[in-house]
Amino acid sequence: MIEVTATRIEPAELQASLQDPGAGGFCSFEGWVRNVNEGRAVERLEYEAYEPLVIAEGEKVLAEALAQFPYLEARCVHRTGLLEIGDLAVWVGVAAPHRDEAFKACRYIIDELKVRLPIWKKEHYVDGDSGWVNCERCAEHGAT
Amino acid sequence: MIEVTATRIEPAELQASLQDPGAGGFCSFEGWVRNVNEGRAVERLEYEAYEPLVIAEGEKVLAEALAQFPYLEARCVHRTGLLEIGDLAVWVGVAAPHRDEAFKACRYIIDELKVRLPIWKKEHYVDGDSGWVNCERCAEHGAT
Amino acid sequence: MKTITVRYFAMFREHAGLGEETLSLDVATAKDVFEQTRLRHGSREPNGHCKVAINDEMADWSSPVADGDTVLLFPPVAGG
Amino acid sequence: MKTITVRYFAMFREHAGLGEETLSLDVATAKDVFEQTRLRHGSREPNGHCKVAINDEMADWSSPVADGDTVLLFPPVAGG
Repeated sequence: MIEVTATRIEPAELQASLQDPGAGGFCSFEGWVRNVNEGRAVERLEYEAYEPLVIAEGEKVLAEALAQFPYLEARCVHRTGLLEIGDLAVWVGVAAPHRDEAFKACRYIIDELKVRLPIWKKEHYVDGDSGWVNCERCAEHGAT
Repeated sequence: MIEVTATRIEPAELQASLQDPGAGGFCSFEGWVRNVNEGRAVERLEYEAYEPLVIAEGEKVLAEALAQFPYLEARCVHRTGLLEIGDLAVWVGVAAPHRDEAFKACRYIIDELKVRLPIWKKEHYVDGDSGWVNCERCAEHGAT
Repeated sequence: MKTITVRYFAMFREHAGLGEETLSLDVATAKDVFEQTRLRHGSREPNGHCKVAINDEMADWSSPVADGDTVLLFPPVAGG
Repeated sequence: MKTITVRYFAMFREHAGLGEETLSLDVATAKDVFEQTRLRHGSREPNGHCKVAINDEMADWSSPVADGDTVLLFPPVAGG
């Protein structure tokens, strides 16, 4: 199950929903807003998401993870809107019979989500400048 | 930092203590008491730990992880005493600049803790029997 | 000519100054839509970093577009 | 003869019926202590699954023991 939310993510509640008596291992990943990116001091971040396709593509990713690493339950939530340093941007949790599947499924899910979901991140720098992450790189590619 | 506790582990508090403005990725692992092990229905678990060496050996493991996967903060807590199905037996959390270090350090820590720390687990089965996990195997080895 | 609704996201939307517009275009594929709206979205060419969807389904740049389709132009994604 | 305090843990403690005892033993190494307390701890021989500590420091089976040392006999560990 994958969700997009404009309000604070609550890991404790999400995690409680994954409880399963057959689960021996639980792995979670959290993406936190960092104060620096590629050498520039970051003041805050803004996330934009196109929800219908975040959900559709996210469910595909969860199904792919399940096919490879049989987990019992997995959930993912991604924030939108303005986030401050230390805020939780994305949460992925996986409960599985054993820790190996829990770690591998969790890693697969976050790795795929980052490159496949229509979510964009705008960094607001301490120096007052701002920029969409990776888009500069896209423009550079386009120019060559 | 590694701890042993006879009372309920509280992940939210532990995790909050790892917050760092330079951290972009946080990975946690939780070991939950599962209702079955090697085909036998488990009713509850009992953990015994020899705390002085759990701490000493655990700190070595954390230092080894830090040397390989530069993380910012890591904590581990292991329960002792009687645990029921679904209870949290061990918690490992790692905050790092990027997710790759967070995942790898967390995995390294739990893998090493499980085989190096003087902690023992006694399973109480639904059929009324009980046994120390792995000790039967030890005795088998001894017999051959 | 086909009537195509084009939606711009993130950097593309900011560059275009609008999120959506309906245009009459002489196009066969998603790539044609991308190229003919360059002045709007500001990206030089579709490459591996950009993505496209047609009528809320992820698509390829070579996917055909039909009269009445909605084409969503996605700049490089950066979740997490 | 050396005066050695031997501590038994988990399965070993249950088998011995006590957690600690002080014995007079003719021993040179941790392995000798393990062997001479077999009837107490119940394990047939030290193998890769069992561990030993001397005076609260992890040790090897070949580590020497001195008069007055405390030897901790650990059955196979199973944390997590």
